[in-house]
Amino acid sequence: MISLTFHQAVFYFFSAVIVIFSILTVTSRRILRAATYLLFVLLGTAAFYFLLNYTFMGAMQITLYAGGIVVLIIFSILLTSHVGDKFEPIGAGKLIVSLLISLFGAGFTLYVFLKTDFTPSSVGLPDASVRKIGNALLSYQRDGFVLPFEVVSLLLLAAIVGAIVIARKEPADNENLNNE
Amino acid sequence: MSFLMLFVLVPLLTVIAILFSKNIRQTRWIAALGMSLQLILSAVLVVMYLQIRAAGIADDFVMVKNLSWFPSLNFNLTLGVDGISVSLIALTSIVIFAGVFASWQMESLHREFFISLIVLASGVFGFFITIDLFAMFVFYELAVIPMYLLIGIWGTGPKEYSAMKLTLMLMAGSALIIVGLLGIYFHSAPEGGQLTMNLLEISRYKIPENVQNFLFPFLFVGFGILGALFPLHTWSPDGHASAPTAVSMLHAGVLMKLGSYGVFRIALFLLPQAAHNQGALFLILATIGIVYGALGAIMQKDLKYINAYSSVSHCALILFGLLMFNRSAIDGAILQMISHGIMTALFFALIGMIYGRTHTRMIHEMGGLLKVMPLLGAAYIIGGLASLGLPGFSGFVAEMLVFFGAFSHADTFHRIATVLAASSIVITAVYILRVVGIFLMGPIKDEHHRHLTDATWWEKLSVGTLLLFITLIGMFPSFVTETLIGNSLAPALERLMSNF
Amino acid sequence: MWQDISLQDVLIVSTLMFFSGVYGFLTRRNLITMLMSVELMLNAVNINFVAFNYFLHPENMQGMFFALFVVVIAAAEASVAIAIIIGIYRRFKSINIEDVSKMKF
Amino acid sequence: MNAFEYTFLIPFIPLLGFLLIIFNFKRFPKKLTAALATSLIGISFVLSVYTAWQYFIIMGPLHGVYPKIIGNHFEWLKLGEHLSVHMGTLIDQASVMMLIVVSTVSLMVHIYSIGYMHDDRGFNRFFAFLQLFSFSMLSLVIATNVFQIYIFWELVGVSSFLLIGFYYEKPSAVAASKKAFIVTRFADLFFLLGILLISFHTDTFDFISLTNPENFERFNLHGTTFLGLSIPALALILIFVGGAGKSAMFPLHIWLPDAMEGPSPVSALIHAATMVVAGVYLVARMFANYAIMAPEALALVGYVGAFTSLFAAVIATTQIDFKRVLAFSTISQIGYMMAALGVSGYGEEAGLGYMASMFHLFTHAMFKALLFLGAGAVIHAVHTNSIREMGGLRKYMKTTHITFLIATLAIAGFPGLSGFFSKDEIITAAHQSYPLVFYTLLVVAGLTAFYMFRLYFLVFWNTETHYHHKPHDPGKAMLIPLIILAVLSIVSGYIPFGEFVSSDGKPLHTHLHFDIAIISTLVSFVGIAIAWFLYKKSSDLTSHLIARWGTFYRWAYNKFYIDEVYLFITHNIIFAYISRPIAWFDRHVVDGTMNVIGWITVTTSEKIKGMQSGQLQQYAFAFVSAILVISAFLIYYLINN
Repeated sequence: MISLTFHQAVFYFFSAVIVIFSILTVTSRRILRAATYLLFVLLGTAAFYFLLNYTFMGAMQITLYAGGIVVLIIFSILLTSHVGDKFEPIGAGKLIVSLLISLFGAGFTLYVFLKTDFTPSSVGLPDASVRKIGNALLSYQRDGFVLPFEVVSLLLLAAIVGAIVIARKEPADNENLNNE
Repeated sequence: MSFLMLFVLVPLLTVIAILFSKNIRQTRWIAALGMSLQLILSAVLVVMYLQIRAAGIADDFVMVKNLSWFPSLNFNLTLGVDGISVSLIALTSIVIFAGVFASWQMESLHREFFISLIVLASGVFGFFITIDLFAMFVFYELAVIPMYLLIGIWGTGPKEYSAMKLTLMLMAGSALIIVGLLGIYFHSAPEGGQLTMNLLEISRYKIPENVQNFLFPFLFVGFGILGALFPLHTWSPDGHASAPTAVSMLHAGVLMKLGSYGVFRIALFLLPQAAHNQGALFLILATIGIVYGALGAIMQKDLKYINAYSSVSHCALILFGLLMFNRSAIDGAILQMISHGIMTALFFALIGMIYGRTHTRMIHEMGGLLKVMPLLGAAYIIGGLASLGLPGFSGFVAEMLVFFGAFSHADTFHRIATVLAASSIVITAVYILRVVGIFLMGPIKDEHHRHLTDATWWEKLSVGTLLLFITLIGMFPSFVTETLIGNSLAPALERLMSNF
Repeated sequence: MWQDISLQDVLIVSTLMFFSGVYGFLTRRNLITMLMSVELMLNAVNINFVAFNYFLHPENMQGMFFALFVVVIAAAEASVAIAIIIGIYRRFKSINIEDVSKMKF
Repeated sequence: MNAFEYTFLIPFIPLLGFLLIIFNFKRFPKKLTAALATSLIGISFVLSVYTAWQYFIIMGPLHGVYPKIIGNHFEWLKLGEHLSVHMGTLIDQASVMMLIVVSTVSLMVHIYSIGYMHDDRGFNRFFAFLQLFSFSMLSLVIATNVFQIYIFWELVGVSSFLLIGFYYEKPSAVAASKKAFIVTRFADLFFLLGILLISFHTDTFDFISLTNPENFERFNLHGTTFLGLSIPALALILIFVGGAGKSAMFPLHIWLPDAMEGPSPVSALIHAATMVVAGVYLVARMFANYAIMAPEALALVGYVGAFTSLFAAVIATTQIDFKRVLAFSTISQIGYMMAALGVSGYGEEAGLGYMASMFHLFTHAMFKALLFLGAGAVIHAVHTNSIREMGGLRKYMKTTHITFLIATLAIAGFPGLSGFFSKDEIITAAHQSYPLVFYTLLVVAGLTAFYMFRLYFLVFWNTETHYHHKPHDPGKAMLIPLIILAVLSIVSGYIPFGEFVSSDGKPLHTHLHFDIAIISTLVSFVGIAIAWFLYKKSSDLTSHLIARWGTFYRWAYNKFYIDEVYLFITHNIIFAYISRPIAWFDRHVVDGTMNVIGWITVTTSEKIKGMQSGQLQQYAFAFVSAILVISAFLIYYLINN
């Protein structure tokens, strides 16, 4: 009888959630459902982070991913598709090849992971308090991340501008080009 | 600053001046001015050259000047001329001069047209004034590339196809040439000295015979493609047929000579032993080319195709003469370069002018044009007669020199080759007279042609210049064969003969 | 707590997640689902980062920070991607990837 | 140094005329052109006569031998170590004689043309070409070396081409000019090869050293050639082929009848009197070489000449085109001259044939030019070439009739006229050594008399046809040359020719050979009598005869189908089976190969381009597979090491 600690139980539950909904996400033929499944996967991931005590990370995962990106995706789905639309079934050849590639890749990666002898650290649990993270993000000392932080903020700005530029309504005189 | 640099600088300045021209009038006058200046410069160069020789300077090359270019590789822009390059420079300036006037009415994109044309010419000039192999190659490429634009943009018929074909085949030739040149470069200093691309310095040493044998085909075929070596001549009919008038003139008149000049200056001069070893093979190709080109011309229907095949035949005669390895044949071959250069330029100019009036080049759609445009017609007939080797015109002298040189080889192989090559004079007569008979003589076929006009002043100038030189050379050949070229053949002959 | 769950367990989950993302990217023809597949892959990678950080090098936090930045960048990427998708939709009236093959030669 | 330096002027004066006229041919009025051209050729004529007078009379033979004098010369082109081409004037017996012939006939033709071409649009062009021709021909005859001859040989060919094609809007004239040029050019190829060969072995072009028998020892003539011929024989045969082309020897005669498309004065000048005898002149020039170095080549010359003579005479009896009859007559007479050269030996009495040949060349030039000019006058008057549409013209064109009769009698060998003397010498020469040639020439003499009188009777007697305009004698410009030439045709026979022209330079004393003369005169009379009988009045006897000899007549009438053979060879074999396939081969095989190379490149690149499909998922496939494969390898490698 395998004894299951609470932690393990929770972990396996979320693992199952993640794996099942991952597969559902990529196999579902209704796009809105796929988005919903993705949301579950992301939430499962957040749960992982909580399990590992990375609470800030988990929070970010929920707000940015589950809250931000998925909503964005759903908006765009609503903008571009009809809710009832179903995808056409995938061609057998493509399906088989993709499946083979994915399974081979997964098998290969797992083989490597399981073969490798990871030596867990004995230092103890990491300190992932918000205070420490905040200090580290704005620190320019060793283990400080102020440079990537700034870079990322610039990147975000660029992304915002880029997104606006790309998505803005095009001038009318380009209409005829669109139909070529 | 060397006087020779002017030959590249004047065209470049002309190009810059054309950039600022406002309309076609200005463009063509600037071009005409620049090229007239170039013509005068080459006359000055001829005089200067003769004076230098008269002063008793017997160097292989005169007016030598070394300008550093890539010091790390010892690639230099070494200027220097001998009688052969001087006469070819003169040829180039004559042809480009006539070419500018022949394209007087180039309306579309005139600025770009004249710029490309003159850039091309400056490449040719550059090729002839340098004696550094690398610089020669660079100028060679400079001459080949504008050709693509000139044919592709201003051509007629399947111009993209022709331009592509021409450029690709010539580029293939360049690829072979650069291999050969690098091969020579890396064997230019057998005793471990500084590697060099300088023709004079390379010629001091003997490149090992096995290396020569390896490199010779690269250089001969590479330059041979441009010199219309059978069976790599096929770019020529299509290319010439599609190219605009001035380009055909310049290309057949001068660029094809770059090939034979390269064969002489580089392949034969630097690799004499290999030339002896492999000469027979290429001699066969050249002989085939002579007869084949001439026979191919008989059945053509398009004026430009006829002339293109005729060029194949005549250019093969150049290679034929060069491969005879003796004075009179090589002398004749070089005279043939000049003679054919002017002659074929004349033909292409006339064909362009006739085409501009009749809008067809198909000989069977024309007839009796001599009555309508006596000057152009007569010029065509004179050109034709010159082309078939009539005494009094340059072609005759060149052919005779080549045949005499060739005949001094007493073995059966050379004799048969000579007889075959000589038979081309009959075949040439057949196709020339056939064409003249069909489209110039006889009754007028197309009533629309009855009201066509004869030559305009610029056409007269263009055609007249070319005719003048054909006749002058034909009447006084010794000036070219002896005074200009004569002394300059010695170094190459010495190297070629020393193997016997 | 870490004695309960082994690193390998987490890695198995993330690997399966990653390759379902790959599978989705290869098979789905809808641009948005492809984007979602990409998000799946990113997530799997994030989990790996965090897991490695947690199990192997708890003394410093690079893994977590990396994952953090990935999340941020993923957000940026998603917003741009969706902008592009909407642009494509406007132009082609479709977000089927096979209709959007202008970007060739 | 010598008294003949001015001789270069003789050809150069017409050249000047050519240049003047051709550069002003739109500006000059007809009168100016005519006056200019005629007076210039007149000066040349005077100079030629002066040269002859100075050479033959004032100077005379030196130690019993006429010297060969270089008037002036300069090096034109260096061909090799030892060889160079000179341009200059060589004054010796043959060249002075030819100067007289060419300048006389040329002057006559110039004067005649003023009348004949009077209404033609191309008047100036015509005179320019005449001047060009005179220049080339005069330069040819006084050439110092064989290469100079070749150069002007080509130039006379071109002048002939231009003049035959003078009416360039007439397709037949264009075709004829083309044919003439190409056939002679073909022969010139052999001439050139002969020159190459002989100069290679003798290291000289110069006639003086080349033909001097004392030099023959020094020439390096050893070596093998094909067919077992000796080198000089081969070279001289090749040169003879060149001469045969110009002189219309069988089988290269086909161009001459067609050349009659040119204006009549041209036919008289070029295709009767001067250019066509250039071949004879060439062989005569190198006669010492033929006679001493390669007698077999000379024999060939003789047989070809005799055969051509007979062959052309037979054809001439059947032709109905006025000028074509004369053309075949010309071929036949040139054959005579060639045969005379062929039967001759070198020096002294043996050289009778040579002298006879030159003599006949001289007299023939006069009467044949007269015949053609007369023909021109007739054609001018009746506007047709067909002798069937003529007849009874003696009443309308009295002067023409009489001069034509004189010429006809001269060519037929009527005693007392020039042709009689020269022909007699030829037949005598043949009689001495070559019986076959002798009998042939005798038969030809009879045939000549027959066909010439057939022509004469058909044109001037016979039934009178109905003429639209009443024919009349031409104007003075045309009549005067006729009369002068008629006088020359009579008197030139009385020149003691052997005194002036002989094979080795020593004067040759000749006399009439009565036995031979009687035979040949009888033969001629037979010919004349038959012609009289058949053609003086129209009779149906001729058609009976034609019917009897049907096949043969048809063959002869069609010139034995030689033209058709050539046409077949050129068009059906060379054009169709060589040239066209080559054009095809070039387009499809040689060029095709290039295109296939291009096609392979393009196709390959198309395939590669196909991978770049724009299909994102294909890229992803490639990407993922590649990543997997690469990492698999990497891992495998890491594990194994």
